[in-house]
Amino acid sequence: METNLILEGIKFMFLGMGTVFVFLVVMIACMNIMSSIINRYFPEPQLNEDVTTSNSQANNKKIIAAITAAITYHREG
Amino acid sequence: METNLILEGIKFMFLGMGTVFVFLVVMIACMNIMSSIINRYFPEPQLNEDVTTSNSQANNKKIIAAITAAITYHREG
Amino acid sequence: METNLILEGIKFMFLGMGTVFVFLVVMIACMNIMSSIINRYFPEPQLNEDVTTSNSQANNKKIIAAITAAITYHREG
Amino acid sequence: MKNILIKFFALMMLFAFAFTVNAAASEHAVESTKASTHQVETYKSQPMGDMVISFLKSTGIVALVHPRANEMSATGKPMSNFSKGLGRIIMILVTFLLFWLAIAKGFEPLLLLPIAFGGLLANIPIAGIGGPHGFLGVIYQAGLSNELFPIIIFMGVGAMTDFGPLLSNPKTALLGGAAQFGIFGTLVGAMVLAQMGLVDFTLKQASAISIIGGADGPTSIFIATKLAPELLGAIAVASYSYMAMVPIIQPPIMRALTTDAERRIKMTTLRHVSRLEKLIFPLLVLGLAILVLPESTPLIGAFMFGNFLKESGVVERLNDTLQNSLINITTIFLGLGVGSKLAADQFLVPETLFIMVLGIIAFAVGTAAGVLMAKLMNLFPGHKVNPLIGSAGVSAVPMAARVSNKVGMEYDRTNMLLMHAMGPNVAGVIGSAVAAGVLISMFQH
Amino acid sequence: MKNILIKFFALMMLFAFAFTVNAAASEHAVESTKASTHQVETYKSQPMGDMVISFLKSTGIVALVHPRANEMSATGKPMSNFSKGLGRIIMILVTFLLFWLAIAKGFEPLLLLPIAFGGLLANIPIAGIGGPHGFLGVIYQAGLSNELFPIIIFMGVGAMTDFGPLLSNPKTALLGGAAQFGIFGTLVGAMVLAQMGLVDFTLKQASAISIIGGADGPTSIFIATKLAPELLGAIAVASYSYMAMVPIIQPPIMRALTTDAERRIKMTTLRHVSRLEKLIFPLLVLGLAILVLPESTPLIGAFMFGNFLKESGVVERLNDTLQNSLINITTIFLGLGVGSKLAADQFLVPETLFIMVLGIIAFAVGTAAGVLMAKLMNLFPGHKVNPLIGSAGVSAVPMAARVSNKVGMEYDRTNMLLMHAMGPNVAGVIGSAVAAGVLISMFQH
Amino acid sequence: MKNILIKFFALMMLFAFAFTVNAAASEHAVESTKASTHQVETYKSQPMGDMVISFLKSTGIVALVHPRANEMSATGKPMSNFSKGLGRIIMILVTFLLFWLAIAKGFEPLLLLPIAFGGLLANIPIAGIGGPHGFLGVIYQAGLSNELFPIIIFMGVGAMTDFGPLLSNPKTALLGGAAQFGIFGTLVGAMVLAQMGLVDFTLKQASAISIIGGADGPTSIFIATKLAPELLGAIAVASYSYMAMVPIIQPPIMRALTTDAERRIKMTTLRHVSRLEKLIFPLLVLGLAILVLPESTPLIGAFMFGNFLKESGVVERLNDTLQNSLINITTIFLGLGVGSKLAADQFLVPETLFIMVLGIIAFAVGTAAGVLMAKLMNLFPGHKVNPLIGSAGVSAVPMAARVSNKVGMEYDRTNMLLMHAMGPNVAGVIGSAVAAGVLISMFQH
Ligand code: NA
Ligand code: NA
Ligand code: NA
Repeated sequence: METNLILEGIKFMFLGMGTVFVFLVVMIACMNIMSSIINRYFPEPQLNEDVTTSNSQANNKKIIAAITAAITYHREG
Repeated sequence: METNLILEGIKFMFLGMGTVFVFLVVMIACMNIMSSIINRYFPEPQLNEDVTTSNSQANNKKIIAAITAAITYHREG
Repeated sequence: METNLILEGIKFMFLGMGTVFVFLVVMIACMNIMSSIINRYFPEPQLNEDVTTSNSQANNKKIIAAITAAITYHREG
Repeated sequence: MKNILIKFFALMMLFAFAFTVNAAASEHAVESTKASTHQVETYKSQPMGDMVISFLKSTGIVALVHPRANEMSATGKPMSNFSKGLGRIIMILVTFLLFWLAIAKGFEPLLLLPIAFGGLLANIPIAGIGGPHGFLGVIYQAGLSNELFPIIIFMGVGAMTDFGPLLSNPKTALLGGAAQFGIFGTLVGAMVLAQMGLVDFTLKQASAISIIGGADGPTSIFIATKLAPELLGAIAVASYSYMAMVPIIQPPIMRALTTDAERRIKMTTLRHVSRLEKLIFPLLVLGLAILVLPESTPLIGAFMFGNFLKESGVVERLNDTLQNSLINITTIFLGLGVGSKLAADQFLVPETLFIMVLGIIAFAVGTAAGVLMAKLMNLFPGHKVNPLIGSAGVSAVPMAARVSNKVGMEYDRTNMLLMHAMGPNVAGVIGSAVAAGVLISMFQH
Repeated sequence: MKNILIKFFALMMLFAFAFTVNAAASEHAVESTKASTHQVETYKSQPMGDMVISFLKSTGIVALVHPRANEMSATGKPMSNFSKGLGRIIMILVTFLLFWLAIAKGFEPLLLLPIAFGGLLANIPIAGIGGPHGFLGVIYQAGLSNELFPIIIFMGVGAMTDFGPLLSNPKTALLGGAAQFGIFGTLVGAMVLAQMGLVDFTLKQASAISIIGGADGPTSIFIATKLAPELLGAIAVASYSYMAMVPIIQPPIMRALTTDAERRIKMTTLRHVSRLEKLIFPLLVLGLAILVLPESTPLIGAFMFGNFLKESGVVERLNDTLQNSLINITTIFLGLGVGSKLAADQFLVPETLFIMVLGIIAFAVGTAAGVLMAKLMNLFPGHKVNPLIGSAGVSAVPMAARVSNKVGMEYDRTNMLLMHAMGPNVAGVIGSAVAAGVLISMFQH
Repeated sequence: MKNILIKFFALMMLFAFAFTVNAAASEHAVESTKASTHQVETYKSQPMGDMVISFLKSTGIVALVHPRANEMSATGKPMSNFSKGLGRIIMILVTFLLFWLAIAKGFEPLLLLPIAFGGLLANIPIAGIGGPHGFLGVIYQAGLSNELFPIIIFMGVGAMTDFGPLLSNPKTALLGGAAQFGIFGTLVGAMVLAQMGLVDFTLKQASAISIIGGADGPTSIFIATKLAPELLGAIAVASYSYMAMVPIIQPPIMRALTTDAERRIKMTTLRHVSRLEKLIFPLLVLGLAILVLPESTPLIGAFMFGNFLKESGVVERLNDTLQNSLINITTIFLGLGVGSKLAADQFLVPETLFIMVLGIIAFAVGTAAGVLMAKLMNLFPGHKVNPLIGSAGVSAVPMAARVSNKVGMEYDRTNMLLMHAMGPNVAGVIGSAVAAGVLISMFQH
């Protein structure tokens, strides 16, 4: 237990912050490479993202359909 | 370990396929018996299966109620 | 094993029912005290409990909005 | 499609490559690869005829008619031939009866169905599904032997409970106390039977049985697991069956003990209860339980945890999970695990019959005590209590409260007792948990 | 905001008060407080240079290139350098391939994705995620080593299954029986390979592999865990991959074995099946399994439990939980746990290649046997069966039934075979469970 | 109703029949039936007076005022009288304070409420709810001692995370790196305190405390369980409390370290990120973690597993389960299990005060480091970064990003920083997991 704890803490700090930054810098580099490869060779088709099957949308459609029907009926009535 | 493995495999096959078919044949017989008993003695009443408590139906009812109310109000307004 | 089991049972009964009633009587007393303190010093503001974020309400609002829009459109149409 | 086939061959070639490399590499490490395959083989070759005969001997029909001498019970003890053969057939018929009660009669199907199916599986010969290596045994070990599942159910029930009616009329809690006489009266009754030599219950077992009178499933299962796990199956089945039969058991008792005038008593409207009162109440009850009876706090703590999460209003997603997926998942496993105790060797013992009888007595006594307590309270000045809500003190939430309401409306169609009966109803849950704590504390020193 | 700050200081002061009191009190009990902090320290100080070097040695790159001599496999055995280095890289590429198959090709992603991710994690050096203290190892121990997870999945699948089409045309169950020839034919094939000395499978391992021909994931995992856990990874991957490839594997076989006229056979409309028939059917099958083959009842029991809960109609919340949150949660953990068996030292062995080959043979043989059985049935009097629905007998529910329908419509656009194919499809599940029971029972005595 | 009564008697008669048969059969097997009832009785008879007295002695009031000499802590060690009496009362008051913070002030109620309730239950005398046989102890053993629960939470959080903003502006990841200085700066600070003799932390304990600066609950709990389980309660409470207090802690530091001009910097619009980038990103990060720091892969692997399932788009039901029922169930149990470490004997030690102090220092240092890093980055050419988003690098997702946005809008109402701040925010999660991996790897050799 005669280790200088402060010194150990500082060693941990250098090693830890160093690793974190090395990791993130490499990660940033890889992200940039990945993005450029993907955007060049596998560009995303401009698909219509509205075709999600969300409930709220289905709901809305039902509501609109119901209203349209009701109003049509009303107009004719 | 001097068992003839191929022979063992063939024995398994006969026993296995035999069991499977015995099981299924008995099952088919029982199903036929069950169905004839049920259809003779416990025939299903022709109940209206629309009375399910599904959310979508409840929703639809709310929508229709709301529309009816709105249109009634509009007609009078 | 020569204990008189009936006697033990009766002892349990007195102890048990006694504890249950002591507990509940103290609980009732505390509830009354709590309620009077809360109602005197922390009266509930008469807040509008309609502002819950329940789905059905959100739904209703959508429905009403849709109907209003539809009817407005219809009126003008 | 061709495309996929090409990819499939690519996959195969990748594997082939992997093995080529592996082969080259594994010259250095032959032993590790081989170690996995040259395992000891437990299979012994037999001629086809012997094989068929030994296979036929392993069918269920043979196992039921000529039970195997060396078959052990789920707890590893030897069993009588009756428990291995006819007993199992009887138990399977009993589980069919429970299916019928649950499905056709609506008897607490949420728990009776899984319990009965577990019982059906536990009585299958040879398979050992209820044993230490079967999945029912694994489920029992994982959540029942440590009493975790009833605790989780109690959390969910707590999240489903509204203490508003009780807070609005606190004194009705006494009705929930009186109904606990069903527990302790039955305990005395069981001891009388034991003293008469009719039955051989220990005090622990009698206590576990009496808790049926509390009319709370999780509490019964918790106590039975703690004090007399060998009776768990019968106690759980009795508890849930009688809770389901409350609409049959209670009304005659309620009518016999009340006058027509009493049944028509109208109670004053319940006052509005503020959110703060509801929020503090679970902590208040738990605090009292800590001060008075710490042994009751696992049950009361779990119950109030669920209720407190709900009333806090800030953890809606946890509240929703407690009331839905968590309680449902636990219910399935609790039911199956309890069902594993319906094995013939544990259930078809004379004790079961006495448990069924004592259980219904406990329900009846509790009902009567609740009604009589209400009549006693009416002797004192203050707002009168309709004695019909006394029966709701046994818990069996919310069935007993509905029964109070229904019987009340038979005599006065305008007399809505439901919310008034919810007070003693939820107080009965607290009362039973306190009674459970007393019983536990008796066997701790 | 100021308000909160004030409360925060109140909190701090409460702590300060607590410690003052504590200090006063702890003079009598110094040892207990101190005991917790003077723990043995496992850390050893090093100069910064050594520290960086030892840190660099603990990076994954170094561990893959220069494997550590003392690194053990997840099962605690020594590993070859190949299994620690290149093998892991190959396995990670294999998991990427599985990702691609699951995502881009839609190959059973619900299970292949978690399995492949588990495999990726299990092949990380040093971290030991698949080992006894890693979370994959914990998951494996909690639910795979005791076979609980496949049983729960089977409950959920049972709740999702509709036996109506089978009840409507019971004889199609025979097609689901014939397809089990995929299992037992493959078993013979594996034994031929073993006898030829090409591979060193024991009979137990060969049985575990053959069950791939049952085309039921949970059954395969259940049997593999029971009979040959060291092959679980390869068997599960083969099973789910080939189930996903049913639309590629089956049609050529179906076309090769049928005439044009046979493919155009129109089947009679299915009769309406009453609710009571559907309710009794799971009990009927389970009852038969009890009488004929108790060893199959864990699987059939779990499957019929789920189905019975659904058909009972009185426990809708449990049914919903079985079909959703419970099966989803279990699928995630089952996949990860199975994935832990994709560690290089267990997967990159020659056996895996044979498993992949035998697996596809099993699928093909099962398909052919189903189709041929339908042709055999057509030799007898009665309503004719379109042989294209025979292939659905392998299970792979509902994919194989959809394939039957699709191939049928290629020849006659008005010939809807889907519901007719669902009968053999679900019968195939029962058939495979029976076959599994036979295999288990062979190794019990 | 009569009908049901008849069936009930049928049930009773079936039982009676069963017992008649049983009686006949059991002549051959008397011992097995009897074995279950003649169990050893642990109860000892006492006179009523003694019974009441011993009962009163088992009340909570007495246990708190005159603690029992032989009561052990949850870990089986002897406790001081303070920890058994006044300490518990103080801790119960502390849990009430946490309730108030969670409910009235909205401090991370999803975790603080279960933790505080667990703490309340763990401080009940006699009941032993946090001990090895209590349900909190069972929960702790089942999922915290093996670090499974924080891993599952991380899966759910991963499924909830959108890496789009980070992918759109990768360099902001550096801000999430700088903020980890909160961890390592605090570690040095703790060591200074230890060297000064003010406190007796080991290096392991100091590391576990410093991770509070990572501002990630699951990471903190994971590391605390691994390195210093005796400090888990204080670390978890500090971590979640300070995460909730981010809107109070951060703004003054952000304002102090930035000029008015810097706070008004407008950042360029984020580019659209394709689905494929989002799909590959989790594998990319996990791959780097494998190569650089395998010890971080349990955390990063679990996080990226959840994210990958979501981004795959083909397993919507698993994604939904991860984000809802699974994470909710685990949150409830994680909270209760962590709460079991709030027992007075573990929490009311001087270390707790230092943990609270070091924790807030860690948050402040991390915030400052993030802001200063942004200023440093602005010294280099390229698009300018608003330093207010630097503070979001501490994680505390998404609270810290919202704080960045809010402070930014105070100076320019049109300056929406939210999405820009989400980049460093999620990078902070990765950074903390890497830091955690470094700490773990330090104590492995
Ligand atoms: Na009760
Ligand atoms: Na099959
Ligand atoms: Na962080």
